[in-house]
This record gives sequence, structure tokens and C-alpha cells, in this order.
Amino acid sequence: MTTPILYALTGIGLFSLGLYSLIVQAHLLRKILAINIMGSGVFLVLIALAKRSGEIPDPVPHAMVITGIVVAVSATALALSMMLKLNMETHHAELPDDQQG
Amino acid sequence: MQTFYLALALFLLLSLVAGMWRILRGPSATDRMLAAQLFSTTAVAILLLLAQATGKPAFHDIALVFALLTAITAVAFVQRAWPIKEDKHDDN
Amino acid sequence: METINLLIWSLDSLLGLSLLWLAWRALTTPDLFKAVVLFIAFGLLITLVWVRLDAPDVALAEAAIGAGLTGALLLSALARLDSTHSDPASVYSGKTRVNNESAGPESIHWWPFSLLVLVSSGLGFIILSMPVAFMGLSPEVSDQLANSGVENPVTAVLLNFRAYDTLLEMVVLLIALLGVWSLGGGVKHKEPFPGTVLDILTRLLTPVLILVSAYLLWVGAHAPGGAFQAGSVLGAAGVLLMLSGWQLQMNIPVLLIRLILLAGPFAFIAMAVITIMIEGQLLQFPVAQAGLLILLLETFATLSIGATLAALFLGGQTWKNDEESL
Amino acid sequence: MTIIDYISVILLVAGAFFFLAGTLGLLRFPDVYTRLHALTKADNLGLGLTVTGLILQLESWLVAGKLLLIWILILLAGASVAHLIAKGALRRKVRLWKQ
Repeated sequence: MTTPILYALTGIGLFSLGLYSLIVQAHLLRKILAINIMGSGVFLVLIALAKRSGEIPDPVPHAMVITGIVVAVSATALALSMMLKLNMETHHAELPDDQQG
Repeated sequence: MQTFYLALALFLLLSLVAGMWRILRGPSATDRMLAAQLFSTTAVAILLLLAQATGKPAFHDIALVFALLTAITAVAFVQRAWPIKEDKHDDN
Repeated sequence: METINLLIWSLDSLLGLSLLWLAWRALTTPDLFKAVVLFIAFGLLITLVWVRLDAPDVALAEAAIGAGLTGALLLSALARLDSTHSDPASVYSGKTRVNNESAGPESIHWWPFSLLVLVSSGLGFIILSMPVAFMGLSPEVSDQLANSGVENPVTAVLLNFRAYDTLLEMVVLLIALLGVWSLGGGVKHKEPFPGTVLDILTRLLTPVLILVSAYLLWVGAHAPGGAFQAGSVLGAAGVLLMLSGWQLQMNIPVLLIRLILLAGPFAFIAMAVITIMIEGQLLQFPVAQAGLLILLLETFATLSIGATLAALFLGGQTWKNDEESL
Repeated sequence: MTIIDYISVILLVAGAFFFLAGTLGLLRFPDVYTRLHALTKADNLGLGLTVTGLILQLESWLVAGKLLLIWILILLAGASVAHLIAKGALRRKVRLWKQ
């Protein structure tokens, strides 16, 4: 198995782990972590597949992932603020549907 | 020489992975944070070895950024997230 | 040669397995603090993966954000979440008042689980059936690199070939910040006294951080680096200053801060308008001046990204002025 | 292999040894303070030896300066963080390990 394939499969594993946790976990902080891990999985697939062109990897996915990382951290900051706001209002850090699960 | 650098990098990565056990084990929040601190020092060494092995000087800049920012997470922990009553579940 | 391949293969599989393991533990452990620390460690390890995949630009961005910002953001949020719980140590000992925190492997939710096994094996099959060697867009990029004004292909893509993506991304950052601000609150916060050591550390590190940020901005033209990495390092400097209790002087007009936040998007929009008038196309730089124009754009973008990231941290920060600890 | 190569191999192996010692300390030592001691001392020494070993292999003085800067930054961060954590732990009355 070549290096790109190995990491691309790892990326898919991360994506699935994240998606599963996003569905089954109730706590919002955990959901935020799950989305971040899903994102890392997607980035990993992109960069791994870019490596297939040999010594000089394809720069276009690299540029996409760099913007993606910065957007992911700002989205995380927004999500965390929303979670804290919800927690302040309701004293729960879970969505209403999940509280009695 | 290249083989030697890679072997050392693998060795350091193994020692880093072994350090993860302390994150899981704890027992206190401080111990977990310390283990994460270990990660960044070891990661810097691995990066420098990989830079030498592959002959890509750009990796030095990554190590530099790591070295600069490694303190910030720990400072955030000390200033913000350190629980006040944590010794009660320290196991020793 | 055989040994080298074996070593590289073990390095790669160890990294991949550790990533999966860290992600799994971070998502299933009942202790939220542990989950956050595991996630920080995950960010550090994935930087090594980018290095292994010959993506130094990505590794720089991940190192700047993963080592500095993500950890500080998550830890701060956790502290604030914790301070509103009835039992102060609840988040740290796993006794969160969460009813269905399904942590153990014995409580697998079979429906989503089997669906995901199906999806991921499908995706895995697609990956395995893709061609092993594929050039992608790299021939096109290297053909046009001489016209882009920079020598680093990633910077060329970000700031020239697909500069409108970057323009929109600056707007996305701004919208995230507006979202955080619209939630209100989070302004009054008094840090515990930093102490001499932290004070000196901040005083020593901040100039170096600003210097490295400028270095990354400059070096981005011909080597890994650029506006995003430089901006993230600058943002990390802001986070460090805030963590050690530094506060904005009140005599700095708020307008100035807002202008810095807007400088990046505005510079991009102005450049877009000018290039439409001169070259007839959105963000189509004249070849001779491209390098200079890109550096100019990147400078404004770096300032804005740094200020936005720091403001995002400030906006989502803890306030526990009522129970000033210790 | 020249004599310089041998010296740098010795330095790098010694560096790796100290990293191993740091990890062992983190895993085996009984309380926060001793673990702190193992980590911040052994690892920083390990990195210093690694950096010295690598500098011997470099041609450019500029890059050597960058490696030294990295080490100094890690030393600064390690020492400050060790101090902050130890002080915080003492304030929180985390118990010292006694035999």
C-alpha cells in the first residue's frame, strides 16, 4: 500500500468516526470536536490524493486545505460561542431533543 | 545517514505514542496537559530529523512555529481551565 | 533502500493508527477535559502527517492554528462551561449531567453504525480504485507559475489563480466574527494576575511572534508560508497577550480596530475593482506587478486574519469575575 | 562516514535517549512535580543534543542559527510552563509524593 492510499484510508476512517459521534453523542462540545475530526478526515483525503502526482504534489488541494483550516477554526469559535450561550440560557450543553435520550 | 535519521524519527514517534498513555490515564488534568506538552517538544525533534532526512529546509519553519506556540496551550490551561479542586481525585 | 522503505512504512502506519486512536478516544471518553486534550494532541500529530505528505504550507497553517488557537479556544470554552455547572469539577471527572453520554463500546447505536460502515467501505473502495498516479492540476499550475508573480505554487493558487476564493474566505472569517459578536457578552473578563514569569514570557515571545509572522508573510512568495500562516501566528500573539491579562488601551479608537478587521476584505475588493478596470477581469494581475500586488494584498490579509482570530478568541472567552480564584 | 558524522550520530543517539528518559519519567514517576521535572528537563536536553547533532551536518550558518533559535524558544517555553504548572499545583495544594 502506498503512502497516499494509506493516509487517504485513514482520512475516511476519521470522517466516519466523526460522523458517527456527531450522530450519537449528545453533548455539544463533543459534537464540535466530531465535526472538526470529520473536517480533518476530509483534508487528509484531499492532501493524500494530491500526493499522487509524485515529488511535487498538486498545489490546488493544498491551497483549499489551508483556507479550510482557517475557516474550520473560525467556525469552531462561532460554534463554541453558540454552545456557551445556550448553556448560559438553559444550563444545558445539549440540544433539547437530546436531553431525554 | 538518511536511514539513521528516519530510524531516530520513528523511535521518537514511538516514545511520543507511549506518552499518550498519560493523557488517558491522568489522573489529574495537569498530568494530561503535561503529556500534551511532551508531544510538542518531541514533535519538534521529529520535524528536525525529517527535515534533515528529506533535505527540505521548509520543515525547519514548521518546527519554529511549533516551538513558538507550544507555550500558548499550556498558558491557556494555567490561566483559564485549571480546575480549582483537582487534588481530590489525584490518586497518590 | 529496503530498510528505508520499511522505516517510512512503519512511520506512516504508526502515524495513521495513532490519529485514528486519538480521534476515537477523544470522541468516546466521558471526561470532556480529557477529550479536549486528546483533540489538541490530534492536531499536533496531524501536522506531522502533513509533513509526511509533502504539504509544508498546510503543516505551517495547522501548526500555527492547532498549537496556539484551537487549544486556547477549547480550554477557555470548557472552563466557562464548567463554571456554570453546579458541581465545579464535573467536567473534569466525567460526571457531567449528560444522560445518554454513550461512552462504552457496549452501547453502540447499531443503526448509524451499520450505515456508516457501509458508507466508509464504499468510500474506501473508491479510494482504492482510483489511479495510483495522477497529475491533477499541477502541470497547469507549473505552466503558469512564471506569470503569477510568486515562486511558491500554493501561494500562486491562493493569491493569484484563485484569488477570488481567498476574497470570499476573508468575508467568511468576518461573518464568523459577526456571528460571535451578535451573541453578545463575553467582554468583561479579568485574568488572574499573570505573575512575573508569565509576564516576562509574554514580553519575550510577542516580538518574536510578530517577527516570525512577518517572516512567514515575506517568505511565502518563494517558500512555504503566506498570509494565512502569518495571520494565524499573529492571532496567536494576540491570544497570548490576552491570556496574560493584557488589555487594549481605551484611548485606541474602536474605529481603528474595526478598520484593521476590515482591511483584508477591503483590500481584496479594491484590488478586484481596480483589476477589472485595468485588465478587464476580476483579480487578474498584470504580470509585471503581480508579485508586488500579491505582497500588498497579503499584508492586509495577514493583519485582518490575525485581528479576526484574536477577536474570535476574545469573543468566546470566559468571564468569571464573580469568583476570582485563589 | 567522517569523524563529524560519528560525533553527530553519538549526539543524536544521546538526544533520543533523553527523550526516552523523559517519556519513562512521565509514565513512571509518582506525582505531578516529579513528572514535570522529568519532562521539562530531560526533553529539553534531548532536543538540545538533537539540535547540536544536526547542526554539525549543516552547511549553512543561517539554518544553524534557526535551529538554535528553535531550541532556545523551547527552553524558554519549557522552563516557564514548568514554573507556572508547579506554582499552580502548589497553590492548589496538590500533594507531594512521599515515600
